[in-house]
Amino acid sequence: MDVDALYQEIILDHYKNPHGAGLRVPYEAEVHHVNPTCGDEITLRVHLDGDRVSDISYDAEGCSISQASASVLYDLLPGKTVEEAMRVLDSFAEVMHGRGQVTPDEDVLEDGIAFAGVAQFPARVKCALLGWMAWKDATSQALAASDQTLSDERGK
Amino acid sequence: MDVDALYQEIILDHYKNPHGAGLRVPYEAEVHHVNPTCGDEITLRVHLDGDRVSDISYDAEGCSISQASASVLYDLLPGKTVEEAMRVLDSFAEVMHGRGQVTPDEDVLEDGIAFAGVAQFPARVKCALLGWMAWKDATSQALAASDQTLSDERGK
Amino acid sequence: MSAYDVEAIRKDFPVLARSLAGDRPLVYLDSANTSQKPRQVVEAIERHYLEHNANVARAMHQLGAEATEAFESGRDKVARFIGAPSRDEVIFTKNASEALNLVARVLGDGGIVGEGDEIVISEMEHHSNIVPWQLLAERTGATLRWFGVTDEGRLDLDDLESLVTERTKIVSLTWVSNMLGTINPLDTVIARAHQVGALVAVDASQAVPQIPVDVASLGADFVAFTGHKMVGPTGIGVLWGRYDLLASLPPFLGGGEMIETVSMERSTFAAPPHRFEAGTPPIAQSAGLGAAIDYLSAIGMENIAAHEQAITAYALGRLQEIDGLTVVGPSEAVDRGGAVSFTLDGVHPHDIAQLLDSRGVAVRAGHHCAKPAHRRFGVQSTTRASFYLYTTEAEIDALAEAIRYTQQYFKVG
Amino acid sequence: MSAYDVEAIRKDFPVLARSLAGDRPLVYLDSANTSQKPRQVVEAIERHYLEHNANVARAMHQLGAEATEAFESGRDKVARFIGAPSRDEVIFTKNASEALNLVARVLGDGGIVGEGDEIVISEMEHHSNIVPWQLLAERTGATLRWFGVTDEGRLDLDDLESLVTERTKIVSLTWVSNMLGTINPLDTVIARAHQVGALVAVDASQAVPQIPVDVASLGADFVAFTGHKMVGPTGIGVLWGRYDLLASLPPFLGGGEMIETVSMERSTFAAPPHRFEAGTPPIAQSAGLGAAIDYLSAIGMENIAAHEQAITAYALGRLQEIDGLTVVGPSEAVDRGGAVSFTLDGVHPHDIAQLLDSRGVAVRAGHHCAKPAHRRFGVQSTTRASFYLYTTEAEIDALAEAIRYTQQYFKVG
Ligand SMILES: Cc1ncc(COP(=O)(O)O)c(C=O)c1O
Ligand SMILES: Cc1ncc(COP(=O)(O)O)c(C=O)c1O
Repeated sequence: MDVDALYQEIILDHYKNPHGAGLRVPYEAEVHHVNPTCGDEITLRVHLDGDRVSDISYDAEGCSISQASASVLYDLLPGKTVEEAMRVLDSFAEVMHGRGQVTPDEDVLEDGIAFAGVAQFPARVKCALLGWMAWKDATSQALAASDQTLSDERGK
Repeated sequence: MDVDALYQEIILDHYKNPHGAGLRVPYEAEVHHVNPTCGDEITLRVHLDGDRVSDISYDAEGCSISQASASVLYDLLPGKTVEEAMRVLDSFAEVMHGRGQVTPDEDVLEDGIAFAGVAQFPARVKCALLGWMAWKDATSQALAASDQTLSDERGK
Repeated sequence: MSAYDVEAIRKDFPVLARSLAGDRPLVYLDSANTSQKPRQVVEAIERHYLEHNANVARAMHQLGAEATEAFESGRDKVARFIGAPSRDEVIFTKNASEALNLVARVLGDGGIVGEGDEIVISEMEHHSNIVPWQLLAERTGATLRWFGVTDEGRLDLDDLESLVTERTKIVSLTWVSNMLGTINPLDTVIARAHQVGALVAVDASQAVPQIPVDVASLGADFVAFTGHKMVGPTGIGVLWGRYDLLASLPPFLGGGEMIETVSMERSTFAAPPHRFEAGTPPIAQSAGLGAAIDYLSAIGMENIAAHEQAITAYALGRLQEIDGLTVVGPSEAVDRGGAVSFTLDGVHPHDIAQLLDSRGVAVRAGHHCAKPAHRRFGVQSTTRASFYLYTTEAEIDALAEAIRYTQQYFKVG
Repeated sequence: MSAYDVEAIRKDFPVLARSLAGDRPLVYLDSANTSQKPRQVVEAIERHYLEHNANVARAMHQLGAEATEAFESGRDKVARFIGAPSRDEVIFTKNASEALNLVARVLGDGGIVGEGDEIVISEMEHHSNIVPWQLLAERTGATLRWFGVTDEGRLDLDDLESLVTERTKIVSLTWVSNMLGTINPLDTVIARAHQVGALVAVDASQAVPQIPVDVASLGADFVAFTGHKMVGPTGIGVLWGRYDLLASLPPFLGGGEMIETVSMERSTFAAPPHRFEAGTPPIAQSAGLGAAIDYLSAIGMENIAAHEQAITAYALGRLQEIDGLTVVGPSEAVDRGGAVSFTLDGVHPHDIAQLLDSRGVAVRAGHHCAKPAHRRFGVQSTTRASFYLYTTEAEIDALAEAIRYTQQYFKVG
């Protein structure tokens, strides 16, 4: 197992200069996720604009992998529709769980392809997915809340 | 391990014709002991006459070893002082726990020496001691009760 | 049974070739108590300790990854073996008793069983499926009720409707009785319990080792069993539970591995199965249980069940030829597991077991942790012979011969 | 340390000769997480399974007697090893976490801790000595209080008198911190607790493996530890308790082996230790733990403690030479066990552990199941190197070298 496959230059760059870090308003949902194994934490907010991801803001404490992964998440998802963003997440998760056997699609994952090496380090997969799972959770909370609002409005 | 050492003729005789079986009055204490491993049970009563063992009566359900042992207990202890009887118990228990290394004293244990073979069968030692432990427990309860009566009387 | 090569199987179990005192070959007929272990299982444990030992989950180094893989692949194998819809429904405990206690504790702590509620068990349960419920009833003020047993040793379902009612919160039943050998008609009970909104726990300690089990089609809510009776190691048991149910229940024991986050003021807990696995889990034991499952699966549970059925039928026949011997439990090999308990006129079970042991035949005597079932049949104890995948007809013959010898020794029969 | 032959000891641990990815020799510095196992322990387990396997107590045959002997002699060895006044004070659990939960559960069930009572722990506890008490407090309405930790990583005893009062029913403290390495002055706390009538439980999970322990002279009421950290198997832990206290407490789990008699209406329970050991116990694990104790005793706990002390002093020296490295916990090897946690400026503990692993050095990174202690020092996680009887100075040198390599890799330091 070659650590250089894990610590790609791109990952270390994102780690040192994380994109989009910090918690911002407005947002429709905020979640706090932890990796119970190691204690890595992230607080993450989503702001949706209709069915489009408008902003993702976060405060993360953790290793280079979990930090860089949140930074890449920020680069990739805002601007996409929720459906498109979920497909990116699926593609990222597929690579992560692929044990090194799944080739990442650069058109979809952009800088995220640098995480391909993480898949060979099962203990680090959870680090790479922490921010993504938090985003998924927050987004479904935000959508549930807006459905609720819609149906409340319809009910009126 | 030779079962004939365990099932001495004397033991089988006591098993088939247990001495002193049945529950009798008067008595000062009654106890119920079980061997949780196998479920052997004995209900045993002691009747003391001052510091002398006057009667031991019992209702036992169990294997040949535990039954025969209660029968031998009945033969040995009534008529003795509690102190003498406790010494017999100690001597019996010593043989039982001796793993076959302790030679029993026939003058003290009489038919009880037939149990020497049991000591080689650790799983059966509890069977052989069941009635004896019940007697010890019942006797100390009877003594405690009479001490109580005495001190109550003195207190008056 | 041409395909079932019991002699080949026996070669995997070195202890079966042992000779005992007096140079007598071992005839091991106490598998319902604990099974013997094949070389493959012992080697898996040995290899784990000598090459891959580390703590799991929390360790991020290579050895830790190997140990985690060994431990979690045991969980995968258990899940597949019992047809669990998800590996996260498989909780490792120390034995079946802990698994049943876990259910009883969390149903009480979670407020699912409380004052005035009813718990239903049966008279043929192992103490491990009686005492946890008595303790729960005592802690909560719930009432314990139970199914009776028929003279044939079957679950008495006549009272099903009056026993399992809207007041019932949990029904906990054994699948296969360890004393009577009876296989219970769980479907009927599960259907009724679910109709009235009660949960169902199944004590499958004697079932998983000898019959193919599919928890998804069984339809119970919890299933408990134990590694050491299925050619696996001691120190590991399993509780399977429906995921959504597990996810709604509070923790059982607190400690490392079962938390999400801890502060001095309060803690939050991990998702199942980890929520119910406090502390360092049975790591090497999971590797061993995984190897046990591989071993059983290679032979095929259908084949093992067929062998068990055949050998039990043979044993019931041979034993019931003996004058003065009475089988306690179903006398025919129909809906019946491989444990046969019996009494012998004029000889106490301990003395039978002792005499049998002097002939190399290992059986169990006593109440087999099922005192109420014994009381039901008016006996304080019985002698039990129990069989498994490695049991041969020749061993049953040796048992019958040794029983006759016992009768001669004690001059009865 | 001429008499202490660490190279000879290492030969007993086959895994220490392993090479990892990239053909790097294993440098195992994660023994506070779990220790490695000598061949002697693994062979004892193997021999037990292949030659003497049977269930205990209940089995009356020769194999059963052998298995019972193996199991119960494990208990005798534990009792002697920790100076227990009686073997009946030694309860086998599945791990230290269960032992601590057992105490918490029975103190609650037995009414010793109830509403308005106070429980005292410390901020440096392992989660396994925090969560059980939080859950007990929640179940009973008792209040949880705790000792703080000084900047040096020592137990803050300034509040002793106001913290441990007539309202306190139980004080539960770690002997040796698994994160800070601190060895706590238990005598002072035990004296105060007993003065106010409180019980004392000691989490000795990190103590029993590395220092000579005599529970009789310690004077606590309960002592918990775990087999896998003392060169023994997983799946076994120990709770020692004062006999008269144990005898006054209700059972923890119900089932086989822990009963005196069972009827459907009610049950009575066996005397300690069996009252607290429901179901088939960790039989092979007791045989293995017995072998572990024989192994440690042959080397001598005094010698192991001296080695641990020396290697820790050496490690503290080597590590603190590194720029940007901060030891969290006592910086000198005084009243200190062999676990050293540290932070490194600019590199996250996971990344350190990963880089170290790539050099074959196995350490732990994270919160080490001690989140509150980390919070106390304002860190989310640390890297921990921990040592044991087989650790060499050369391994410490490899650790230091690998840390420097990590700094270069991440361009810090
Ligand atoms: C101080 C301390 N207490 C308790 C435990 C828990 O031990 P186990 O995981 O064996 O239950 C540990 C080890 O993880 C420990 O270091
Ligand atoms: C039917 C049944 N239930 C429960 C148990 C308890 O299993 P364990 O002793 O492994 O907890 C047993 C075995 O003794 C059993 O036969």
